Amino acid sequence: MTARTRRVVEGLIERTLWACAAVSVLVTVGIVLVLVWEAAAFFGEVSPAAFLGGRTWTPLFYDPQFGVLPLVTGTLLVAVIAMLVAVPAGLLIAVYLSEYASTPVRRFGKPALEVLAGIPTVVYGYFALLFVTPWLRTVIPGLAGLNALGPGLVLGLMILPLVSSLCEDALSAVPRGLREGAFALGATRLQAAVGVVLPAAMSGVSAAVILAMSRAVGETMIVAIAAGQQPRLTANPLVPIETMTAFIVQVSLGDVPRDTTAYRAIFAVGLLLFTGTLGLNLASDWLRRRMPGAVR
Amino acid sequence: MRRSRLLPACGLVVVSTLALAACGGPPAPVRAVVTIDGSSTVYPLTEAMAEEYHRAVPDTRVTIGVAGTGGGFRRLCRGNLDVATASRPIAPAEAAACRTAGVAFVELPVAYDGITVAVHPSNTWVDALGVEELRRLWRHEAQGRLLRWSQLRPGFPDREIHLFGAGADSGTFDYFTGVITGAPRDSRGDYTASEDDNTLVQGVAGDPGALGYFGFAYFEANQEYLRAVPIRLREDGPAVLPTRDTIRSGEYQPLARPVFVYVNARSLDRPDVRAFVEYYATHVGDVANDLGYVPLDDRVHAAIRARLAARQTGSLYGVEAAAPARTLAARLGLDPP
Amino acid sequence: MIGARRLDGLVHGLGASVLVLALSALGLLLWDVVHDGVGRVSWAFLTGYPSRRAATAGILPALAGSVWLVVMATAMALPVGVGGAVALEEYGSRGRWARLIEINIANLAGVPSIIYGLLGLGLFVRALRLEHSLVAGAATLALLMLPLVIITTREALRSVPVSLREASLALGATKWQTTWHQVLPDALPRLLTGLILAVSRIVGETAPLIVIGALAYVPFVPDGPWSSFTALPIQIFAWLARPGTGFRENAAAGILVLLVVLLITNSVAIWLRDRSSRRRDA
Amino acid sequence: MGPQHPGRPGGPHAAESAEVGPKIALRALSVSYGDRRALTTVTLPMQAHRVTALIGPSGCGKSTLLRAINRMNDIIPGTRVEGDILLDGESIHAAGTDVVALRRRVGMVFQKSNPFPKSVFENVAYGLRITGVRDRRDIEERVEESLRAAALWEEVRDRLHAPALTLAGGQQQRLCIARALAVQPEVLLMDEPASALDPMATQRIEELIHGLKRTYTIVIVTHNMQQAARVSDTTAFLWMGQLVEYGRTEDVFTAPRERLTEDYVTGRFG
Repeated sequence: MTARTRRVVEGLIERTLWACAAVSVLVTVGIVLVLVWEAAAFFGEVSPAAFLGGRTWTPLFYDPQFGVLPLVTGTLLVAVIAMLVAVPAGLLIAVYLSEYASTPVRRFGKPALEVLAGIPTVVYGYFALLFVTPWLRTVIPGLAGLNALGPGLVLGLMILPLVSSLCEDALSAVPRGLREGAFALGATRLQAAVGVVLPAAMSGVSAAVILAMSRAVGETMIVAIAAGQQPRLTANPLVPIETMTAFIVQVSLGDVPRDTTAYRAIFAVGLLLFTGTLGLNLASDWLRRRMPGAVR
Repeated sequence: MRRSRLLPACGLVVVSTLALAACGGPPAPVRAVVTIDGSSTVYPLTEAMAEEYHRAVPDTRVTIGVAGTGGGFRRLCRGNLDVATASRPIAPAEAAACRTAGVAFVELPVAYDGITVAVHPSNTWVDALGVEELRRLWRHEAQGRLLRWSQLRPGFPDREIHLFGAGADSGTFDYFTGVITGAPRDSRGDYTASEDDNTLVQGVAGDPGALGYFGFAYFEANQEYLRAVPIRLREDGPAVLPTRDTIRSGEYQPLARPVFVYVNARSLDRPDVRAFVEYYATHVGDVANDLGYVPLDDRVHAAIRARLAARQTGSLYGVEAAAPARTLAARLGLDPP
Repeated sequence: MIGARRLDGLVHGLGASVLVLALSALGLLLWDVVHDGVGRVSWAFLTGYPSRRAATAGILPALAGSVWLVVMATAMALPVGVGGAVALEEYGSRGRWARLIEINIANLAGVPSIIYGLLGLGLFVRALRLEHSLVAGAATLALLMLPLVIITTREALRSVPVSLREASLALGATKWQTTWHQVLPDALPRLLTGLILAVSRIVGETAPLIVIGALAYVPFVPDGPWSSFTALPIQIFAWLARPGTGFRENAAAGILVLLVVLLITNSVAIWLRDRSSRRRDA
Repeated sequence: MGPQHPGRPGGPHAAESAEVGPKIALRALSVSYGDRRALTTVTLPMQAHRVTALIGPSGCGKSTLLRAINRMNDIIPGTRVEGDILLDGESIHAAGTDVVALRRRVGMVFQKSNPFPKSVFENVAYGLRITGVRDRRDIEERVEESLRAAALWEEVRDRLHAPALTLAGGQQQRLCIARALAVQPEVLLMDEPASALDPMATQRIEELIHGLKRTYTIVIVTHNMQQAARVSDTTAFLWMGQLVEYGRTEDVFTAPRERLTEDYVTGRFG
């Protein structure tokens, strides 16, 4: 092969590879285009103010209302319940694994936790609907069969390994010297962890929390199966609610004609969901870059 | 040594995806499939027929989707569906869309379906409900206002009423709201809505203050956990309990209706579609009973099979599609109007 | 000081109990599924077709559909993902474009899967009219998988020592020859591990498939990429939506099958990782 | 009077080239990594069929200089090069220069032996295969030839298909030399080739270098003063990115012109 053909071939290969990399940008562009295109048609019929500010979500009714707040509160309610489980538990586990646990415990505990992250969400939905909620109903009288609490708790269990492993990364990124400095001053491991390591790892921990929030907000199957499909502006975890994702599933499964406002609403809701999670992801990314010893 | 295997693969995928986009669609499947889509209410029936047929003729391929009655009609009238299932007759606008697209269909009522209004078995205070009472309970004006049993009828206990009903994107919702509140889709929104009748059954079965509506099939399958409420069509009329007999005879009004399959007339030229649909029309009575639908009576059944054999296209229902007043037999000309 | 020490012990104990609690919840979940479903798993269940009778319903079309989906999605996502990762990692300048693509990929990995469903619905199902075909489903899952493949491939490439690249380049190998003959083979075990984890993620994906329009009844094994399909998680979801305890058992049994599929793929991943680390030590 | 360089004149410490037409000529070469300057305006000729040793304390820019000759620095992001390097009188930075072809002419051996995780045979054959040699017999011949030239043939002839990583450290380094020789370069760059080896293996490498200079122009970076004295014909002393002194090895070691050089070679610092 002559040097010339070699250079041509190499150039061709390099361009192809970059084209492959650019596909990922196309995916993002595709997502934005599809969502914006369909949502634009939706906003031609429903004003953005009515969408974002309205308190009633009844897109399929006689007198349709497209106030997305009930879906947003439903989503946040479930996500907050999940965070109440996942953040303290995940942080405790992270502190325990990185500061206290013996090597065998760590070597067993970490992959065992990872298993939790690998279980498909439809399985968690099953667990929430047919195990957790029935059990909760024996404890909490008046708990509806479909509610925000059960799926919220299960969702918390699902994102727990994410929180714990990211927090642990953040903790172990703290230079050893800081810790040893604290020990040298006679601090206990807890004092070292709380007084020195945690503050130093704060940006990493916050990044983990925000990423977990993004995951919780975007989770679909658990809430579609076990949270009910009742858009409701409430902070009561005992009653059925509907999340943004569950609404999209509901419409996808149901009998909604395609060129109706109600159908286009799934793209408007999708756009809101995409924007929200994107904001959270970017925030998390930004914080992670501020971790001590962050690479790149 | 080979220069590269990764690269051609990479290029191939990109190129083939683009080529696909350029051609605008897939080639015909290797083996023909009878495609069915539509009502979730009719799904159990259609599934059963497909299953029995699959057992009899194993190499026929049938797929069933549950895009809903409207979704089924849309696909049918776009010409990319063989059979649409429906829990209501085709609407004039939908039929017009079919005509515009040049799609003719054969309309086949296949069974009756009743909507059951049910309460918790421990509910002792509801003897029967009138349509007017149901209207006051379910219309959108009741939202946030009619919240207690005592508000529905003086004398009912002063406790919260918890409502369960079909999801707003189901045929059952369309039908129930249409006949009860008077306008399709006119409904209050503060109730537990689900596409999944099982969810509703569970909800009502688990809540002594509950009232819900769903398909008779689901009620029948779970009747040990539920109590059906007799319905009074007129103030002075009799209260009718939903049973197979009352549904078939037309006594249980207005909450009983026929369900349909609509076959693309062009698809009937294909032997696999014709064989399946004929099997469906012939044997539907055998399984309808088991599934809690009410089978057509023999006269109607025979008339329907004759329609299929003759490939008679068009709908028995005109502009008054939603009005259930005329029985099937009357529409088919078997009874005087 | 005593107080602090006691508190220290408390946190130690608390951390350990929370870990145990989380793992017990995992155990409980598995026990629940096994308890509900193990009675239904049989050869007939694995090779059976869907049925309205819970006791005779089988999972074969869903199992086959999942296999088709995964193979097709991988075939689409793998070359593009690996190619993109190679571009970023081996050819990457620190230019603005590379930076943009990097941020983009990091964010794509965090996009909720249901959004990919909306993309697939708008792009494959509607614009390209692929309807309920395996191609539409697999393409949607491939897009979902792409950022995962890129990220894990980049990690695998990063684990390849620079000295290997230098050795090859110093001999007058081109960048691509170096990548193809030295870097990719060396990264292969880790790459496969990452790939299998990505695969096990999409095996369990339900929401995007529902959004692009899943069929409820598919009583046959797909015979080609244009065939209609159903998949394991969709079948499980469909069974969950049915009344009667029989179908719940089926759902549990379906979950067992799904978990076994995942267990197998993950075991392969672990085996590959161990094999590669042994080779590295040698 | 030699012709004036068109660019900046060499620093005061640059040695005048005694012969015309050096194999390699560095002209006011500066290299920076990002903000860090690693090499500052080095002008240095290297004669054909000679061994040139680069000495100096760690971080003085020896390796940077070496890697500049076959443009290996290109693969480090953020590297900036000013000045020029001529190979046989032609700039290696000229527009249209084929880096791949350059590296085939200028082979390199690294500080830490880095055989490919393949068999001994495939390690040596790799350079041939990527240049398009297909004929099996040709390849076998050249592999044997290269292994002989690297004084490794007798030790590995029976285990050609064993993994290269099972060889001893010194053998691995000689395999890397054989691998570099197989593509028949004109120049051989060696970056502390013996620093990780025991004295016996080091001695073998040094003997090898002696033999190789008949065929190749060799540039060697070394930490080891004795080694530089033993193997090289000319020596360049670098300090903090600058060329301090350059001349015949004997002169640099016995009669350095600069105080800094004297301090270094006598071990007063470094």
